[in-house]
Amino acid sequence: MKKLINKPEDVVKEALAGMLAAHADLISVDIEQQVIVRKDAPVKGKVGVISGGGSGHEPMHGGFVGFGMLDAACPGAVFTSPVPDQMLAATRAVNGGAGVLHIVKNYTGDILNFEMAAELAQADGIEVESVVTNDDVAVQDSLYTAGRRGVGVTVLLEKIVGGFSETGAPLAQVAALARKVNEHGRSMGMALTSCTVPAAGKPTFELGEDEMEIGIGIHGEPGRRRVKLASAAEITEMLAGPIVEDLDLKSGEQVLAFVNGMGGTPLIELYVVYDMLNRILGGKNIAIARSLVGNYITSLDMAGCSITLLRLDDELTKYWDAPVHTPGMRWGM
Amino acid sequence: MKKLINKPEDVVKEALAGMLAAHADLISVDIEQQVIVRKDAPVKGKVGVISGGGSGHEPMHGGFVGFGMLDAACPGAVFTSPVPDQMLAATRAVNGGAGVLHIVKNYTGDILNFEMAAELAQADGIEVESVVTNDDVAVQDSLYTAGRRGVGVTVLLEKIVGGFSETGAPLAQVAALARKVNEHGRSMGMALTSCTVPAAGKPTFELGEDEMEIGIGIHGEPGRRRVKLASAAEITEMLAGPIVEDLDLKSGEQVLAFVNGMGGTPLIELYVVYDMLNRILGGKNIAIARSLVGNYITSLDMAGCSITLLRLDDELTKYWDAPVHTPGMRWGM
Amino acid sequence: MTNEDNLRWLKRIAEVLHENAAYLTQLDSPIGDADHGINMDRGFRAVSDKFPTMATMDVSNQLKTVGMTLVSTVGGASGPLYGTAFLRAGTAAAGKQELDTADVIAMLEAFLGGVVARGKAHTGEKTMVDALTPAVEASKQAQAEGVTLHEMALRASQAAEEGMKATIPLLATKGRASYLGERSIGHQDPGATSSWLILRCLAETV
Amino acid sequence: MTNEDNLRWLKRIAEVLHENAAYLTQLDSPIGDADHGINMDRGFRAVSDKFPTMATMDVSNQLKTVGMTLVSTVGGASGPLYGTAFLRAGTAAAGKQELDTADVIAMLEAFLGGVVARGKAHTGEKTMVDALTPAVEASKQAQAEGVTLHEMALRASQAAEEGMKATIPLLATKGRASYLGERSIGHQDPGATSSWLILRCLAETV
Ligand SMILES: Nc1ncnc2c1ncn2[C@@H]1O[C@H](COP(=O)(O)OP(=O)(O)O)[C@@H](O)[C@H]1O
Ligand SMILES: Nc1ncnc2c1ncn2[C@@H]1O[C@H](COP(=O)(O)OP(=O)(O)O)[C@@H](O)[C@H]1O
Ligand SMILES: [Mg+2]
Ligand SMILES: [Mg+2]
Ligand SMILES: [Mg+2]
Ligand SMILES: [Mg+2]
Repeated sequence: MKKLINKPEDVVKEALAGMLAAHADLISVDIEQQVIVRKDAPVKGKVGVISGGGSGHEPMHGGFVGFGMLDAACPGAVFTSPVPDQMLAATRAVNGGAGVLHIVKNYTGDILNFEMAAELAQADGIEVESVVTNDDVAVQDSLYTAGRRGVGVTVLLEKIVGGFSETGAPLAQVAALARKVNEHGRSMGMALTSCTVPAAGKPTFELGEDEMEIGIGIHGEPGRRRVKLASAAEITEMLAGPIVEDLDLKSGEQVLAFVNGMGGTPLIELYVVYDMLNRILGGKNIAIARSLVGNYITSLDMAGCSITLLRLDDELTKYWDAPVHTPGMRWGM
Repeated sequence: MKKLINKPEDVVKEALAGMLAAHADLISVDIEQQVIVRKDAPVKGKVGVISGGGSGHEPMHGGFVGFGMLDAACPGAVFTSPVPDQMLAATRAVNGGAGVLHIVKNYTGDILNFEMAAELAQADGIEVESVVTNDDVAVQDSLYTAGRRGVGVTVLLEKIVGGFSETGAPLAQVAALARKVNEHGRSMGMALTSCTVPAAGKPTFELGEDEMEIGIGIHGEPGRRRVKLASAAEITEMLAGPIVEDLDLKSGEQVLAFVNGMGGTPLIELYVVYDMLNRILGGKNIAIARSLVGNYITSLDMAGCSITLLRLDDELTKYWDAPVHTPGMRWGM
Repeated sequence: MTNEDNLRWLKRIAEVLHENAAYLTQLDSPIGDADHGINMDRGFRAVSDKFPTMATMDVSNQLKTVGMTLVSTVGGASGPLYGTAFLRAGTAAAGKQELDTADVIAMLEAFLGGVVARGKAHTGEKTMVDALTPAVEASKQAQAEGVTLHEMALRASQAAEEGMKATIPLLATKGRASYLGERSIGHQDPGATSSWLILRCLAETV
Repeated sequence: MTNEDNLRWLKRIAEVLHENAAYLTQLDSPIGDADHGINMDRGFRAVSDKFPTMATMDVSNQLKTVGMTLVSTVGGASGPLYGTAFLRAGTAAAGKQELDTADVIAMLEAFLGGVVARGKAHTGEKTMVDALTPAVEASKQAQAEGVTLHEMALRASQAAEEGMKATIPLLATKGRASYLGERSIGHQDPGATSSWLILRCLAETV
């Protein structure tokens, strides 16, 4: 295993210490309990917006804590959902009296732990609403799965809903907008290589030099199917096709196009994929009104990418454009 | 070779098309000639600031074109300096009457091509000053080398000098500040893996599972020496030690600390390195007043990192903090 | 089963899960995210820190302490699942100084009940439930035959092992493995495996 | 050497550099950045596009066209170096309808002069100069012996090949390879190799 780390068991805490040192103007971090809180939390009268999940997806979620996005994030061990205690601590830290929104990616572990945390917070008298993201079209949402996974849309949702929460809107409305964003977005991802969990020390799965995985999640799980390596044009089609179909995007509609790297893929390749996506959507007369290209929701050192399309309307566009100031996303201020 | 590309010979142009599609609000791109120009260029009365170099270092340089940073960038083939024609076209496009600054990384190819371009531009009657960055302490600046390479400091220089150029300062002053930034900064890099040039199709060099390269450049060249794999703490010491010594940093001084990823290393590891760096500098009572952590000057899919320290004074801090709006770096607007 | 026997069981679980951490993580690689062994080991190392203070507790509070510790330290799917399992098991054992065969069975039933209440899985979905359900049935069967506590635990462990092996041909419809669809077939479920190990430790200690 | 001979030389260079692109890039891997073959091939494919229009030009303009095309398409260190070399070579051949042995030597001297003027390298620094310098010397020696143009070109090519091989033990002090310090020793310089190939093509065509 080749990584810039010390002891595998120290990676998460040392990375948190590094984040705190680099961004002390934006966040405060409880390294022991692994909770990242916006510096000026709790913001009086504002709904607190928190999320959490396993580590290894940086900059998500901790890199999105700050004005206009998340009030707090709780990173778990690598690829392992955080525990209810962290979520409860985060919920208490950001409750400015208007209640707290839990943004939960649809994975059994995240669901069960946030569920317990919500119960505990409510027992504390804190009003909590939970919104589950499940945008991954690679998984059929049926009785035969744990349901679609929450992936790329989570990043867009945290930005848009965080921006809206700054207006002082009540919890019910903030939660409603979050559900709307999830409804409007779909994603699909692929891997050129596996990733290596530090504590495991070797790649989670083996891939041949001429193979790739289509329909992966964000935890180094193998995908829905293993196929022969293909060109960027073909890969983009494999990912964008099912998304456009599932969202039932029509000619003339506007979208936010998000090309995300899995952590080990350089920007030059992501722009090649974006070019392919732009051509495909152009051919369908679907307009890209906003875009995001880069490594935002990753799987450690995995090479690969995911595509997320979000159907835009004025409301979503307005809060996407709203000012944001976090370690991982910043504009307008 | 596993990459999200189509034909190797099309990578650069397709990535440029992707950049243009994603950032049409900021830049215009001549895909044929490979020149990226700030949308509102030439800015009347402002010194035009341009740079260029081989592709494969994204977001540098093209991702730094926009308000407060570069007016234009010319990407060459992967790891190959661009040609004088591109530099001349860029120089003409950004000349707002106050002359143009060429930011050149110290590599024979970049030097020779920019030299020819400057001669051609001056023949055109455009005032041109060239500034060469050479901050890599891994290379001894002596008769026995082509001189220190220009690496990480180039990113910081482009930001600071670009910010200063927005004040309408004359060419001589802009060039002087550029030379000062280069004087104040030093860098050193390391690789855990080689990278693969698309047109070559296989890794530039082979590294054992337990080996790493110390003192690499940004073109996948092997480093000064090959050593046994070490911990993040030891690696950070190997890189920071020579920098601190060469800059002769004293207790009580302030620096900008830049931990850069080589393209294939995920953010979580870069934050671990930043934590180690923060401890080392803390131990020497050197204060980190500003920081930058992420993939800014890369070598395709190479895993590894580089560290750059910039000795800060009020002037450098002021223009580092100045507003910037480019695809790769944005704040204050 | 006294609180001393129970503590020996818990200590043995901590040992065995530590020894099998790499194995469980390896099972979690092809159909999961390569962390089940790491998760369980992290949880029971935290439990181990509490063994000293647990010596004076009764069985019920020992089990509840384990449940709360797992919830607070494991995370993932297995944290809330095993956490709830041990909490419920503790409740079932409430007020008892010593558990007889019937009490242990009630405790195991509550353990399974906790996993099901939290995870909503039925048998055949390729989860812990597929090891725990036959174990509980076997233990009841054994009781009907009036065997010793040790014999009962042995049969429960054997039934769990068979249930675990029987997860190999199953198509996962719960948890992370379900995302693989057909590709989940042919792999042994890591959670069912840790459940078997937990019951094997019981047979080793009573 | 007529403009037709010259064009045959240039066409042969384009072929040979294309065939050797992978080889030159491989030489550029251990002590460079793995692109020399790619760079030279890109340059001479651009030159090839101009062959039709070059047929009517005299030797001087043919060589200048090559120089300008290389400057505009190669980039890297070798672009300005070979670009300047061909430009100077073209200037040396100015006004001549046909080059005799002396003219060809003057042309080669100017070629080397262009590389040196641009790159400031001396012999022994592990660059193209280490192949071109002995080649120019050998050609003068050959002329003194009054050999044929073909024989002269043959000796120049052989001298370039020896100079190229002699770069293997050298420690690079110019260009990218110099960053490797001691580690540059033991590798053949890619630029010296392309210089030899260019001269070998001359010997094949005159
Ligand atoms: N809904 C569920 N009910 C019961 N057990 C489940 C459920 N979902 C997952 N599991 C069990 O959890 C195990 C995985 O645990 P672990 O790897 O620690 O968590 P995660 O899947 O979050 O990484 C699976 O092997 C399975 O036995
Ligand atoms: N200053 C110089 N003078 C002469 N030749 C040089 C000089 N610097 C580099 N070279 C030659 O250029 C070759 C490398 O060319 P190339 O790989 O195309 O460019 P780059 O080094 O920019 O990638 C070297 O092998 C060497 O022969
Ligand atoms: Mg997990
Ligand atoms: Mg090069
Ligand atoms: Mg798991
Ligand atoms: Mg080269």
